[in-house]
Amino acid sequence: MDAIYYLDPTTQFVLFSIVKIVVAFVITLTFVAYAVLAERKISAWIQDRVGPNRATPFFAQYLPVIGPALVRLGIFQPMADGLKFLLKEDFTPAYVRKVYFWLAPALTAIPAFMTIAVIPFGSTLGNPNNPMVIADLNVGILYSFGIVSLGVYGIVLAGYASNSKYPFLGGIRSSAQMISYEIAMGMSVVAVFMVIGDLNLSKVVEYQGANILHWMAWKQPLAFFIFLVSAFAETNRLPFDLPESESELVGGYHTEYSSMKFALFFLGEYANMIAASAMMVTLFFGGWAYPWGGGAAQGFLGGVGHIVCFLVKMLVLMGVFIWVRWMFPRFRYDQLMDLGWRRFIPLALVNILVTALVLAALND
Amino acid sequence: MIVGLHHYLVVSALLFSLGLFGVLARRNLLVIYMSLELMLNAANLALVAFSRYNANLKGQVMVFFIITVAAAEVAVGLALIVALYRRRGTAHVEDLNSLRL
Amino acid sequence: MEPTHLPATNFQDLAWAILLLPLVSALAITLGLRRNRELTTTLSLSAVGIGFGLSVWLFFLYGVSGERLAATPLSWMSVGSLSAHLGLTVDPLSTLMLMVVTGVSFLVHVYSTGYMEDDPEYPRYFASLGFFTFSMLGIVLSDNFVQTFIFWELVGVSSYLLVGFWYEKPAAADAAKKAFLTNRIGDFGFLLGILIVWAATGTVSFDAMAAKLKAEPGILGAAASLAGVLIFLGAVGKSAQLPLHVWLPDAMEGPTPVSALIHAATMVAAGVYMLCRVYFLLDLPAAWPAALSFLGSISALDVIAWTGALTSLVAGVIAIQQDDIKRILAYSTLSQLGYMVMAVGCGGPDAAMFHLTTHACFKALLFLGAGAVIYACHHEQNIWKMGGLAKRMPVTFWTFLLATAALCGLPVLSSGFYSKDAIFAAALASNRPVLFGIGVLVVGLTTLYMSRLVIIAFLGESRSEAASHAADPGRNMTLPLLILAVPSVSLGWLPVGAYFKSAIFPGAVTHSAEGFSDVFFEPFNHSPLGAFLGFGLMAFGLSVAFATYWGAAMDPMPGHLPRLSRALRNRLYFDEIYAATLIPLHDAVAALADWVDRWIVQGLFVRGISGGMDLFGRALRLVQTGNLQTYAFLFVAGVALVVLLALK
Amino acid sequence: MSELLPSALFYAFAGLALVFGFLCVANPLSRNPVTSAMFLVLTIVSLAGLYILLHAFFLAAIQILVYAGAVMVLFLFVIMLLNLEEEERRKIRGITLGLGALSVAVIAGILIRAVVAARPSAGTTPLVEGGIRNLGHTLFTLYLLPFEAMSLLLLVGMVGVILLSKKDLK
Repeated sequence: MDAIYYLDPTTQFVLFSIVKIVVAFVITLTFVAYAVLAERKISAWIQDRVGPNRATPFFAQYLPVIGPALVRLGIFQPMADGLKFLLKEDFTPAYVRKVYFWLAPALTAIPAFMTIAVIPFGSTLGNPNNPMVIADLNVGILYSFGIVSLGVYGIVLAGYASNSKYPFLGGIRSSAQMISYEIAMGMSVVAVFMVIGDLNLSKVVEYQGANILHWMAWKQPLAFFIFLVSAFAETNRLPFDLPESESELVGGYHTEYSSMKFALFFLGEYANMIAASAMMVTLFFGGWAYPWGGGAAQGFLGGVGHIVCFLVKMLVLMGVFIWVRWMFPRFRYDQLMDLGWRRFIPLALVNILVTALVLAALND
Repeated sequence: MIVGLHHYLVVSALLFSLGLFGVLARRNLLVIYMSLELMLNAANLALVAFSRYNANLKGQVMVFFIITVAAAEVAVGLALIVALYRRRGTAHVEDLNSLRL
Repeated sequence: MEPTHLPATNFQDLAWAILLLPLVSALAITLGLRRNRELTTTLSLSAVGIGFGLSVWLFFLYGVSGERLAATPLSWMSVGSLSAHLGLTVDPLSTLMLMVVTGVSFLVHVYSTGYMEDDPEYPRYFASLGFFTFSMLGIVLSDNFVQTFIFWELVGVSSYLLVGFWYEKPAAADAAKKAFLTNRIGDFGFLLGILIVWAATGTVSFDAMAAKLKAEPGILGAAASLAGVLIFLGAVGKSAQLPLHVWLPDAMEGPTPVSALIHAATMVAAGVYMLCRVYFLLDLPAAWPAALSFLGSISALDVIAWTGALTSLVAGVIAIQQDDIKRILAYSTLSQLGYMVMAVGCGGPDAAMFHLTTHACFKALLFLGAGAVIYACHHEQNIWKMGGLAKRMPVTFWTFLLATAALCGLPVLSSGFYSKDAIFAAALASNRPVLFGIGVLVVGLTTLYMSRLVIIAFLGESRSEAASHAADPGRNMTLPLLILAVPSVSLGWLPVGAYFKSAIFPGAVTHSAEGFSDVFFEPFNHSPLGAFLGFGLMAFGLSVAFATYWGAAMDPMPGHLPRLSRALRNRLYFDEIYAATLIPLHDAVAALADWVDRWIVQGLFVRGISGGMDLFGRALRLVQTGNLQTYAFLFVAGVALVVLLALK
Repeated sequence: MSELLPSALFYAFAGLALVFGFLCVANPLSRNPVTSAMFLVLTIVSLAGLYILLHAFFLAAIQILVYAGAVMVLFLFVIMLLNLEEEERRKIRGITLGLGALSVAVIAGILIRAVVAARPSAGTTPLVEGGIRNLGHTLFTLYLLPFEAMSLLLLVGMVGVILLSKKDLK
């Protein structure tokens, strides 16, 4: 292991970065898979059903006790789903614009993964020069907003490429919705950064690190609320899942997609959910810090502890996402726009103003 | 070879020329408009490069303003194009020659 | 005495408040209250009323003590050596004048609430009245020529609005236009005069100008008399002196309270006030530029004095044969203004101001009385259709009689006696016996036509249905009459003349009356010749009037002296002469100017240039393809050229 | 390696920007406006990369956020709404194309000559950091008035667009 430390810093940096990227990517993908399962299970519980409990690989039956329990929990369901997506016929309709039809799903999934790059998901693993964040940018939040804003392209292009009216309308709706809520989202965060005084997400975590009382969720509840609701809109989740509202637009922008390309949209949605949760954890719930505080980890185990803490917080928020989906009715489109433009943006502006005034008063 | 100011300026000049070519050669009003944006971006690049190599933030402030103006300008320009399209049913410059005397 | 420049103190606020209150009310009425009569009344009455209260306060605070204060001027513009500012002077002259203006204005406002009661344009009337009051106060308070001129013109505008208030009547609209245009002639001269003075002294501020003149008496050089006469020309227009007097009788087409305010008490007095304000500029030895050297030793004051005297005489003569009650009063106003101007010319601006003050009271009273009569007789203005009003309108009659006495200069019991005598004294003191003679003669004329008016309109039998049912108007119209009657009678008993003397000539020795006989019979002691002669001529005029008109059913004069009567009834053909001479001349000049404008300016220059451009444009038009990208290409080519040139 | 990396990145980003820019304005394969727009997005992203190399982090973020995220989406919207594909059906005139290319080549030549003639002092130590703190400070002190004017401009633009987008435009 020590051999690494004899390399020059740039090489070290590149090496570490590659490792972090790969690990984060794998973990995110796993989370996506199991988020789908969680969604199905939670919806089942809410609807007083059992949920998926049959998929089982051949070896599971040989495990005593644990095997049937795992099957009952549906642990193997994601594998079955994945396999199904891969093996289904990949059908491309005749009149689509082929290049964009292929490009769109990829463009939906990629930004979500790229957002994760700036999120500090842990302190260190013992080496203070190697923080647990892929890119420690000093304009971190702007970067993530920029990337998120690129997410619109996938949807717009999907709508455009399908060359069919329902996907087209879905695409237009969805992109208008995302652009609108991006503004509210961005503005809500401004207040947070005014309090902290830095755009670097690591600094944000540091600021909240002392203990649970320093979490921004308490200091900027309005910002948190706006961010949370906007995140629902940004990820096209219920109660804002108009772009894909089955009852009106068949399936929205992904109506014409099937098989793996459809799976990519699916993947993108869940990855977006993960990214949004991770972002909220970082911005409002102290990131990797324990609720009782404690600075950067000293050893390897401490670092792992922080990562676990981060993941737990993130899972709770993911739970909220899923829970909300099965609890609230869908908004009408005009209500959605009204909420975004006429409620949230002014509210966020007021929040900024009040924050500025309070800060100015405190500084004097 | 160390990358210096003139490298950026050459890139900027080339991009600018590309945008200019788009403006002169393309016939679709929207594409012409995009080419204009490209020219604007080329200018921005030059400004940022100057700002960096002259140790002066003013260039970057200018770019900030240019981006802001560009956003407003694009919004208004596209609205005009849409209005024009609604009236004339075309966005093709060769069909838009009512200024001819 | 140099004015004391004080920092912002209450006198300044007071002066500004007095000036701006009427404007505020006028604006508020114009902008917001065009339909609300009650609010209009309250607002304009309180604006002027408060203004009057403040004026009285200001008078007792500063006027009586003789202090001269100048409010810190607000710089308004500065062009080259001309720096104009808005400044207010508070000195004895302006404080007393403020009281006169706001006081009469207030009474006229009160009176108007009755007189104009039924008019559908009631709010517009009060807005114009407020605007006029504001403009007039501006002249009174102004401390420099530019500001005076501005407010001078504002007075012209507001008077235009008021004279032409009933613009649907062609006569009223024409009269307003005539007043405005006639005034323009005078204002033109006034402006020239201001420019000459400014060019010579380099300042437009009265105080600075006076100081410079004191330090260097010959500063105006050869233009001294010319400047004086030109400035006087402004007063000729505004105070309706001889060649430009024609507008005032016609201006009687306006509502009668307006006549009382504008054409008796304030606006026409503005000319006299201005002359007194700049008296130091007029009282200079004769000096004419070479082109006018034939005028020799005639000084500006001589011109002024003679103009005033002639106006006084001519107007008095014309008044004898007028039948319209308001026109009689208008000519009498002309005659009295002539007195004032003559007094200024005779070196007695204090006498002029004295007469201005008393005249303001009794002439306003006369007009308001006339208004009451007209109101009672259903807008009948011909005195031959009245008669016997004394019994039916006692309040109006008695107040009118008192004012008539004051106008004629009834000894002791009228204010006019004292002020006129001061003028005669000034004429004698300046060694101008002819002018003195004219002045005294006019007393007789005045008595003659005023007695004629009173005898025909108020005494005898009613000559018309309307007159036989006339009655005193309501209290809001009689009250101003009664109030105005008090100063009309008693103002002469106060040392107003001495007050003005010390105001205009600071440090002058003033004769102060003490004791009963000295106070009441002061003119008989002070200048007995004028007093006795005037009294005698007054008695003569009165007896002639009674002999001629007592019991007469119609005017006997056209029967006995047909030619003279016709000439007088036609106002000595002034309007006709103007129509035959000046107006064709003016039309010819206008036609020439029109020709130049049409063919030279418009044709050669404007059309020529535009035609050339058009031709050029037609040539350039060939380049226009209407193709966006061609334009872009040309543009880029141009830019490339510029860049190339810049790189060289 | 630490000197090599920025140079390599510069050439990579600059090359990408130029290639994408070329494909945006003169794509030989497709004259679909959507393609142009997508390549313009890529050019913009490459330029953002160059900005980062120039340490203008804030501008890089803004470039992506505003240009790629908002402006170009707007373009796509309009293209989709108008459904513009007619250009594909028109034939190009060789003369125009040639003339355009020629004039552009001239301009490019002039500009590059100007750059070379000016001979900017290459390789000076870069000094400023275009981080949000520095930029914000400059913006809110020295350029406060232009900044406010800009906000007004945006408002005017917004009102103008709303007015222009009305259906019954006279």
